[in-house]
Amino acid sequence: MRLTLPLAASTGAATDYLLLGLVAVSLAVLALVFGLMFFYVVRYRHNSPIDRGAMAEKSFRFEISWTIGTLVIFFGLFIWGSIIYVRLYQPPGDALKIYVVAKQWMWKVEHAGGQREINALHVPTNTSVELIMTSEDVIHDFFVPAFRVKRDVLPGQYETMWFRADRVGTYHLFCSQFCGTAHSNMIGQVVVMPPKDYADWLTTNGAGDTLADQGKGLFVRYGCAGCHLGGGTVRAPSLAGLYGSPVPLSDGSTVIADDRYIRDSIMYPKQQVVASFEPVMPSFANVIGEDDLVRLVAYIHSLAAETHG
Amino acid sequence: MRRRHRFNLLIWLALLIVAVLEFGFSFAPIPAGARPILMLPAVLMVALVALGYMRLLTAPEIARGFAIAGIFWLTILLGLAMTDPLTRSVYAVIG
Amino acid sequence: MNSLSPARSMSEEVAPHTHFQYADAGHQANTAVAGMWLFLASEVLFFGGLIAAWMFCRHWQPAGFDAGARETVLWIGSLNLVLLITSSFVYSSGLAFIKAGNAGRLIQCCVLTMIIGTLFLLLKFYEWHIDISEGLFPSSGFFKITGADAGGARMFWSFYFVATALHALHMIVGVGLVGWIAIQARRGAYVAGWFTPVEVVGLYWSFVDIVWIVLYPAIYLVGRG
Amino acid sequence: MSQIVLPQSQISYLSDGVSLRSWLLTTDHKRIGILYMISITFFFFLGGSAAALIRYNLILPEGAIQSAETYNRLFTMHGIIMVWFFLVPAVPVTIGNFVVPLMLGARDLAFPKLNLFSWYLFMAGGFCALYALFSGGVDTGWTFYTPLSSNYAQGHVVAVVAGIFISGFSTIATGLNFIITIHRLRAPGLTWYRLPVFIWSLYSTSIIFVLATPVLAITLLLLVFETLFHVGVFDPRLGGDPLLFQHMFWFYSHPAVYIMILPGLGIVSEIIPVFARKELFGYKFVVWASVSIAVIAFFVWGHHMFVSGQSLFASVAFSLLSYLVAVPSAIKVFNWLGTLHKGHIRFDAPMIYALGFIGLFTMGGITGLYLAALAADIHLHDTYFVIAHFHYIMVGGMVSAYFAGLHYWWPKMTGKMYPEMIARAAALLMFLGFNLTFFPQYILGYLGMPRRYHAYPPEFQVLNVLSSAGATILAAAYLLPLFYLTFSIFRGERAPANPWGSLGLEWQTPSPPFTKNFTVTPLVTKGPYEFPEPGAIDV
Repeated sequence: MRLTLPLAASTGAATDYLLLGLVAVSLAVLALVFGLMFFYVVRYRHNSPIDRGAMAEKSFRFEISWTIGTLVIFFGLFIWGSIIYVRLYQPPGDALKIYVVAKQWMWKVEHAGGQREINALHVPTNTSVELIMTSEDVIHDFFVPAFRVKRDVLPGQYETMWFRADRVGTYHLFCSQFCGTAHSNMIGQVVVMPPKDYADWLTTNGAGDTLADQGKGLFVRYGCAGCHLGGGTVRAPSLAGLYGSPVPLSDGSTVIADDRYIRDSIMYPKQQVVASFEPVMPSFANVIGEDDLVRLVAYIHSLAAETHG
Repeated sequence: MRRRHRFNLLIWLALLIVAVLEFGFSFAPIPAGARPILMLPAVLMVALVALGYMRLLTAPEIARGFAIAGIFWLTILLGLAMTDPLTRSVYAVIG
Repeated sequence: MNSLSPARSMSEEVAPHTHFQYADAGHQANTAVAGMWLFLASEVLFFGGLIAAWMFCRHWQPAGFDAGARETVLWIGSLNLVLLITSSFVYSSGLAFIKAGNAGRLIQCCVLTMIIGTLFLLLKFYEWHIDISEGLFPSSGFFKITGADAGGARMFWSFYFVATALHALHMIVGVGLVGWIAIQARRGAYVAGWFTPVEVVGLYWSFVDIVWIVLYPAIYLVGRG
Repeated sequence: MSQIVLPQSQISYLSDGVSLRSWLLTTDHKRIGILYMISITFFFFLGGSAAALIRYNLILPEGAIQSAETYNRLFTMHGIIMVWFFLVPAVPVTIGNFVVPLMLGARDLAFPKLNLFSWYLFMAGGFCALYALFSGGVDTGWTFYTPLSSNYAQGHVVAVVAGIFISGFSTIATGLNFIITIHRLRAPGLTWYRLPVFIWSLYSTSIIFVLATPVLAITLLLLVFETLFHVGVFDPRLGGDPLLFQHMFWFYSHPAVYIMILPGLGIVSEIIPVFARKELFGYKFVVWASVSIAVIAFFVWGHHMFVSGQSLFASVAFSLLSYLVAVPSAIKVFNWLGTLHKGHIRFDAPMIYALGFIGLFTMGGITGLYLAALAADIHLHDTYFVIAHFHYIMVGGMVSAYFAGLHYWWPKMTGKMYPEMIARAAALLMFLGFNLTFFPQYILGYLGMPRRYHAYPPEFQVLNVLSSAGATILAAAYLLPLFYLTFSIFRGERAPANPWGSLGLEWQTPSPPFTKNFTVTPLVTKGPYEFPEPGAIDV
């Protein structure tokens, strides 16, 4: 039985130090509380003849000092925890993007090259990996203890999470948000492999088109191309170079065209209308499934890469 | 007693006037984003009813305490609950 | 500490309306009024939760909410607002009458309040009838508003029905309470020196009035751009 | 008591009518407290048996109970019964109902009929929930997260929710009654700073009862509306926001945690000075810590949602506020230690429970710091670490405090003494069994075992078996008081009016008290813990 959890991601090291710090603080406090309690209880038991001397007169000084003491320690812990959290919240721009779709009760993973896997995730070492996750039904939660990361996977929107694995091996993947009958079967494996092996794995499992290529087909099939590629009668914004760039909206504000924005624009186009365009696009909610959405988003993502070079 | 009746009548008239103004303003060309300001006359009317018909000022001291507590916790509920949607998209992940 | 009760012994006789745990009628009356206020504070959070959910959802789809709100029956809502304001006024007058010992007038005011309250409810039922027959009940297969705003509009109508149903429920309880006051008053239960229940029920009635005052612009005015 | 016929005002509340009717229609706060105690005990052991089955299942990695569905229904039932039908009401409606008017020198609560009505509401809600749980059950977990609960769950979600809704009104009524009573019915001379800390903590609890419960009510109502009519408020397929449910649910359910623990803090603050024969250290700090916990409790709900997808800003804000709420709890622990310092400490059963409480509450509280630290929470959220953390607070803390209070006031309630030695043994056994059950779960959680798992990877088995073994000891320790306390009602020694040498007003009336509590309303001239010089009192 081992009582420590191996760490397989460099992004999790900071969390481990924080946990260690918390253990140190709690051991100190517990030693103080239990120590004083046992000491007093034995020393001042009612039949102990010990001289109690004068009672402590003013308690105010004590009160203020331990209130301020705890406040300072707590505030330090808050800052420490928050700094790491904020970093874990923002993936680096060059992260490898992998799409995850959760459903009762399985994980479907799709790599950018179109490789798909079920209840498993293959990632290369020393590469920042960003998971873009959504659910088809209820709330799930993608939890890899060895990476010290976890994130709820919500239906109807994208959640992202990132890590940088640095230790080859196979690790647990859990769903940690209760999601119905077979919740405890919604588990899988995260396989961390050296970049070369990962590349080999991608080729051996590379089943045909990349996500973006598949998305290109869907782009035509769902009729998006009719307006967004120009030439049609309806004027619609061009999508080339859109991904990652700021978009001015008709209400005067600006948003960054991230995965969530693109997804929302397909599902609820009237909510964030691009400035100087008519709100004519129909909603594709309940028309396009999550699997296809992922491909469309990947395709639009690839359009940005083309223009940026 | 007569004073009390006159007071009640005045509150009633004031409420009616605010209600009519509120109704009238709702036809003014207010931009869609600003239309929630139409809730403001309601706040005034609530104050009128609470102070007039519910006699909050002459109620027992603790009753005023309870009224303030209710409003305070309502503010907490509305305020803290809205911090999430109001800030959620701003920190959306940049790809 | 003004709330301290003076020393008393068990054998002491208390006034006819006073329960044994109170020092005197004034003490009990103040306590009952305070209790009702605390209950109303609780009610504020009950409807507050609804308003919070409403604001939260409207934040994501304001256009849909507005599209839904444009379908509401403005004249009934406005008329009902005037009715409720008037009923609070009438009931408060009744309270002023019993303060002067005039139980007969109190009964008249109670009956008038009940009539206005019932009228409100009847109008409300009629409004629901209109809404539902126009296909505005959010869960029905056929929903009047279609297109991009349908989702938000359905949600607006969900809130509309929950809010108005809860308010109507409070109204029904209120009418019952006012009726109970009228019956008690007829039995001569209230005199110039003791009318606590009249006061307490009045607080409740005015609160139900307040709820409508807040709901009215939220339902009928804000979205009518 | 001799054979002389006593005047009406001097009959013990227990002998003032013995018919079933005299109990079911009573408005006496003491009898209502007893009625509640019987109901609460029933729910405690019902929820406890569900827990026993959960621990039984987790002995084997593949799950000793065949079906995952059954297991899911079991932990849902355990959660719902324990939270809403035991922990939330437990101390206020039983011990609180019994001693609040006595401690205030009052003859009853402000609204006795409302008090009785609240018991009937509680029972109605309880039966509604029981019906649902036994006629098929619910598999949503006690948190009812949408859209699982609204559109995917099997079972009687609506009936269970109705039960919780109804019993919610019962707690609102109790809270309202307490607040008004504490404001209006204090004995002459009983100023705010002369109130026992237990009263202060019940006052704080009642604030949460009255102001948080209605939000739960409206949330559940919207959930039922969504379930019945399939309209979206929370369901994203219909345009709703699933996080909205979590916000509204935790607006109630986080303060509810303090509903559970605040009365426990009050009981312990009551017991420590009595058995240390020393004034409570830092009285004003302890009482204001209670009130500030009740207020800040409303600002921290978002710490249940750090990985849920709420905004970064909201997470950071809620983390800071969560640390703030930990400060008053720390203040209390230090003040209890300060009270022990230079006391004359006795080790009667209530004191052993209370000392156990200090230890377990500190361990539960300190692990809360892990979960409030944002980055650490990412790893620990929804694992057994969280389970261990809140069981340390609620079972280790609150249930220990409940037993401490039960033993402390038992002579007053029943007029009988319990067998002291068995009670001490039970207290120690409870402490040991509890730690054995829940400490391994901290490690399990750190190792990554998620909560609500019917089956788990085999490497977690050793710790799970340890935990289940502890649960067996714990179950025995909980059954002991059931037997010896029941035994004491029939065969126990007669209790004196003030067996512990306490100074509270409730000890100045006989055990058991008169129906109307006091023959003469007491006049209070000093604080609740101003013990005379040691040696002056000898019990």
